[in-house]
Amino acid sequence: MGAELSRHVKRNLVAYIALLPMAIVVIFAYLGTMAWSVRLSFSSSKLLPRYDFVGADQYLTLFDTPRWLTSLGNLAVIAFFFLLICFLLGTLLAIFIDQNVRAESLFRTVFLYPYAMSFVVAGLIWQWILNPDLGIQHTMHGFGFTDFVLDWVVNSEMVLYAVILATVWHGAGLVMALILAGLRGVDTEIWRATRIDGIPAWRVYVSIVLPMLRPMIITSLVLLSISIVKMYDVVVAMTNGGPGTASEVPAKFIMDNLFERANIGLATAASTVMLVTVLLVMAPVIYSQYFRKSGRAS
Amino acid sequence: MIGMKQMVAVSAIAIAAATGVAKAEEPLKAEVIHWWTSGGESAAIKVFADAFNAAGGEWVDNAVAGGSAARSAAINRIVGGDPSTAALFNTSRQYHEIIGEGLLNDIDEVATKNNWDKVLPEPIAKAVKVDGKYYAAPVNIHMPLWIWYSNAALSKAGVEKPPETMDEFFAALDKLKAAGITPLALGGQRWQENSLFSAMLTNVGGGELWKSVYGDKDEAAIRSPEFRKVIETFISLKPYVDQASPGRNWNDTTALLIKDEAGFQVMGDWAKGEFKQANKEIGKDYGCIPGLRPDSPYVLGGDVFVFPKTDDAEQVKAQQLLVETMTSPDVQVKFNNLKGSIPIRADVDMSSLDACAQLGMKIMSDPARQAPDASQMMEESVYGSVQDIVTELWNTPMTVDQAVERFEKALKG
Amino acid sequence: MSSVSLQNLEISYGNVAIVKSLDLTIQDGEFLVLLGPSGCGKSTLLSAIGGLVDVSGGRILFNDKDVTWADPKDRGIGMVFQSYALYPTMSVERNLSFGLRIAGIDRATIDKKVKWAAELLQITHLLDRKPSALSGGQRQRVAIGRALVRDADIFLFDEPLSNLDAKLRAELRLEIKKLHKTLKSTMIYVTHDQIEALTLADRIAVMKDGIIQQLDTPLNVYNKPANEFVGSFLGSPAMNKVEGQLVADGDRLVFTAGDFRLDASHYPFAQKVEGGRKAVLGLRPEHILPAKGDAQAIEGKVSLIEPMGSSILAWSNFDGVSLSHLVGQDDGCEADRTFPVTIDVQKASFFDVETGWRL
Amino acid sequence: MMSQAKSANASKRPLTYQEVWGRIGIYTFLGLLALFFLLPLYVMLVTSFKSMDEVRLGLIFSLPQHFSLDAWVKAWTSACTGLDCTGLQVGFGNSVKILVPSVVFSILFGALNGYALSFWKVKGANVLFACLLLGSFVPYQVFIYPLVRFYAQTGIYGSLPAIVITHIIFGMPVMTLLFRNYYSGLPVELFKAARIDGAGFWKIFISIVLPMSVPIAIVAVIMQVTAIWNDFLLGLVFAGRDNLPMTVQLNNIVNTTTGERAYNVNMAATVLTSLVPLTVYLVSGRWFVRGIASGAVKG
Repeated sequence: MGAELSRHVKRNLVAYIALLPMAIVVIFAYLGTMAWSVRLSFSSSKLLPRYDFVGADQYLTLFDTPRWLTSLGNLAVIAFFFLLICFLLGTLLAIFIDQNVRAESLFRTVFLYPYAMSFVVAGLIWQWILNPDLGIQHTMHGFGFTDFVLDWVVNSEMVLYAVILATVWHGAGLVMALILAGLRGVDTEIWRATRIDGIPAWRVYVSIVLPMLRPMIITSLVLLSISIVKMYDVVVAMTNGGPGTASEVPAKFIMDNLFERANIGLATAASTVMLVTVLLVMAPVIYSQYFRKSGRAS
Repeated sequence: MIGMKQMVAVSAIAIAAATGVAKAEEPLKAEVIHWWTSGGESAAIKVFADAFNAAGGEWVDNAVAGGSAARSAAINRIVGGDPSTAALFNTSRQYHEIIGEGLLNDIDEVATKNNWDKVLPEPIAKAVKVDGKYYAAPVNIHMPLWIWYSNAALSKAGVEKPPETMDEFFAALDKLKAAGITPLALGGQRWQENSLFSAMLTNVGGGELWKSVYGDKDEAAIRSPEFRKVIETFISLKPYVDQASPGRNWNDTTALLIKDEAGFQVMGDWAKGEFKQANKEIGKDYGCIPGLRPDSPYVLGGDVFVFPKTDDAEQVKAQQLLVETMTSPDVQVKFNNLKGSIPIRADVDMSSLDACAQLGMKIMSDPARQAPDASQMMEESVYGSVQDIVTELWNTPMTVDQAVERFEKALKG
Repeated sequence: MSSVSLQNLEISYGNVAIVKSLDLTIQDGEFLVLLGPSGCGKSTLLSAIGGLVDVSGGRILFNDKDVTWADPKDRGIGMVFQSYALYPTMSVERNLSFGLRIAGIDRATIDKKVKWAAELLQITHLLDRKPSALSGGQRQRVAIGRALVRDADIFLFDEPLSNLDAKLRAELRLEIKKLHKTLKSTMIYVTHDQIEALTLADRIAVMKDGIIQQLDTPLNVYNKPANEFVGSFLGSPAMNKVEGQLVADGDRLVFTAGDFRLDASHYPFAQKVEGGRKAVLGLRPEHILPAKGDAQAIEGKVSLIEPMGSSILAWSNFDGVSLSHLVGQDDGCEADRTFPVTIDVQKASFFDVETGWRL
Repeated sequence: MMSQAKSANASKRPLTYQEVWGRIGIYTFLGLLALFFLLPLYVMLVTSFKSMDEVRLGLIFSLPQHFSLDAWVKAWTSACTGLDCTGLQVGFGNSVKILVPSVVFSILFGALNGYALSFWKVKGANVLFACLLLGSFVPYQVFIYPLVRFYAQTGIYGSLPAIVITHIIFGMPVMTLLFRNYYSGLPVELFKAARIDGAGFWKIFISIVLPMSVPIAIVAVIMQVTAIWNDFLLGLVFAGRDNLPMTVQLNNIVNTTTGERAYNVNMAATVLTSLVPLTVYLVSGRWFVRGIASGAVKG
């Protein structure tokens, strides 16, 4: 076996060398920093890393911190609605654009351009538009509709939906592009077959076409999920976590504790919790989507 | 890049060696990281830059908007081994751990020479002195808990004179509310809500409670009826705040006073800058209340510069020149006039200061009324938890009992 | 030119053995066809010969030289793929010359070779085109040309005609046969199409589950299948199979299945067979002939006829056994009538019930 | 597709009542949503053309009464960051300086990794790739401190190489995923044919695989240009004082919380900063969809 392995390596030596940068990045930049961060979560580090050992203290503190629990709850709500709305809206847009509409490229550009803007811009501008003193509410009051209320950004109950609105605006275009690309790849014979069978169009989409677009859907969900877990800039720009702690998110909790509050121990404990959560949720998805099929021969 | 840097360094040495004395005449370069990016702040820091340049230095400005962004940039560069010459911090414990790691140069030499032990107010000296050595140069004193009011708004609501006690304050709030004016302008951001709470703690609870709760973290004080009263008073302010408060920036909030749309705002003395910019005059258009009891404590906040460790003699020289120029009396007056704060030393000519600043200087001259800012009395992580409690207290229906319990947990933690 | 020898070859992906301890020697200049159903390991074996798949055991020898671990480019092979595998971003000319350019051959030689191959395959007029502008047949010619210019000693064909329509397939098949005649190189050709195998091969290796079932000339493979699998895999229309028993009737052996009886005494048994042995009778439709007044004729009742152009395939019942057989258009075979036939037992096959091997 | 078949019929015969309403429904839906999507851009643009006097009126949806380019000029040439009042133009140059090598190298590495992963057998490569993908879910913040220490030790902290390397690291998961999926859609026979033609690892990559990667490379360019250009945090931490990207200056202009907010300048600065990725989208939007359709996400 040993000889065989070395022969295998020898034959594919260049490939091994070519993958070296990736291996280095994975081992040092990703695994290394993750391990480092897990290690620090068991220390009493404040502003600078300390390498003592305090057991699970930071975790106990973490789950005794109302703001962290709020953050987790908020993330769940955001994740659910953001994924759902982004996906539904993006898919509907793609389907409608695919109906041979005029000015298709114009519509496509309009729905996709927010993705080119940064999250900071998305947060700032929507904060402005939804601000009751400046934006839509103010304008409606100016027109005489003084009972009109649109106070999402200042209302603890609704602020999460304001964040979701801004992120949907930012991300729905990407879903549209992915699904549209998928629709363009659907075999025309399928459409002919369903017309012969007399199946209504909506039924064809729901039961036949969308299941065929599974890879596109998974990819868009993966990309959206990445932005959810990392969601930080948009919240900072839009609400800075407020009112109160109503729109706090985990990445912001980590960031605040890492820099503003000089609490590396707690921050790394929080990021370890996020890491494990992501691992539990995403590992099966990534595995089934990208690794289930056995590798190809070469 | 590394190669380039070395090349430059090598050639610099070569040139220096060749020209001999040339190096001595080179200006002392000092790169300063700070977050003072607005118009007024820029004008203020320009005073430092000009003074430093005039003293033979070369000020290299590195402004990063946002205090925490600027501070983390500074810290990253310190641990990255590529520190700036100086970096701005708040007068707090933010930098104490870096001192512990031996990453800052002390400035004892300049401090001793200038007799800082005598000149500086005690809370400030305490904040910048660690293990008997000065590690940071304070450049200003901000009192973060001033109560500002709009004259026009008050008179419109029939408030005869600015309140001097809590009772009068509430009476004024009620009148304003009845007159359809927003009684209390508050920017619903964590730190602003926290300023309001601190103002209640100092004005309802008084200086002793301030020090025993935030400073000593005394359990009895936290559980005392006095502290409960502070919390109750804070909660009772909610109805006086307008609906659009959450997330509003402090300066947009001050603008409500400027436009006479609101009566009061609790804000640091930097708010003067906003009034000034809007051509409003102290006394005529607006006024400042330092406290709502005769012995209300004067909370001393402010900003300091720290000087990262370096072995480069030129840099050390530059650092000392920075301290020297920034804390000199003339520069102090000029700078603080623009910054809205008051000088760190009492031995300056106060005549050019505005009325509020002069009032502040007068109160501060009584050591009994001097009080350290909350951030100087606890670690940032603890202070962060306290701020979280305050913001939740303001924005959720938390009971007083729950609040007391959480304060105790956070402070004793 | 080169001979190829595979010794005790094993190929596996992970824990799955694709090819199991395989021995095969291909003579210099021989045209060998690897025939088998999809998934039998024939393409993998071809890739291994080409050096594109690592073997997990055994040796590969070219002209007695061990090339088991040699790089594909050092083996002196040319390969043609089912999907053509033309480089889509290069013109035909560059597709043909790519290997030569890598080998650092001078321009003049490259041009000469490309010209030669292009003329041989009649694709000279296509040299400037991109593969996307070619028809399927043209693409496959280019793919063959790419193998040609390399001066290969051994040509590997991996189902090269499977993506073409029937007419083109026949045309290119002939072309490949001519090519082999001209070049006299060793050719190894993988296919699942028995017509290609039978028409092209010097020898056919029939594979199943990574094991060579039979290695012989096309005629022998067709007429004397080594086992039930080979017998039924080759031949269209398919071979009839009847399960029954060989019983001794005096000194003769007779195959019986219910009422059906067939005298097997003239069958060339490969081994001594005792009476009472269970066996499968394999009978190709063309070996059941219309009886022309023979005494040995048996009568069957025709249930269904399928006209096949030159002849007719009839399905008849002989004493409870249903067999398909070929009849001429003028033999007067009609459904629901009886029809007499004779069975040539010398051309039949008997297989062991258990192992499937030829008796 | 169905729609095409539909419209082909439509051109021959008049639309039925139902179809007319269907078309109206489609255009109404798309039109309303287009308005929703355009609203922020509209607000940004009209605000940026207003004077401060007009901004103070607080009518963010109204058209500018006096069309003015002052805010744009100010944002570009004289908006201040501390004492440095040179506008966004310096940051623009820095951003370009960071963008070009970061995009080029991150895409090259993505392509190389994808190629090696899908055509070559390298033991353990899939495990590495899985780790890389999972790593993309970890908030950046976790990486910053150790990376600072690492760069400090190698002596490149606060330099152009540091920020470029950082972008390569953080771009690697998605880029590798993109190219790997695209390449698994290519016929493996191509690769085999090239091997027989004597091409080695690099020759196949450069002569055959890279020229075939144009559709997916466009997708990659769009995604990376957007991500890298819009980055603020990494640029601030790693780029060093002399290379601070435009977004840092935008932050300085927009996030200064003292003094009156010059919303018109802020909006002009925001639009200016978004101009590069926006242009990339406008120019290559159609290829984006096409590129994705070409198999980028076949999984």
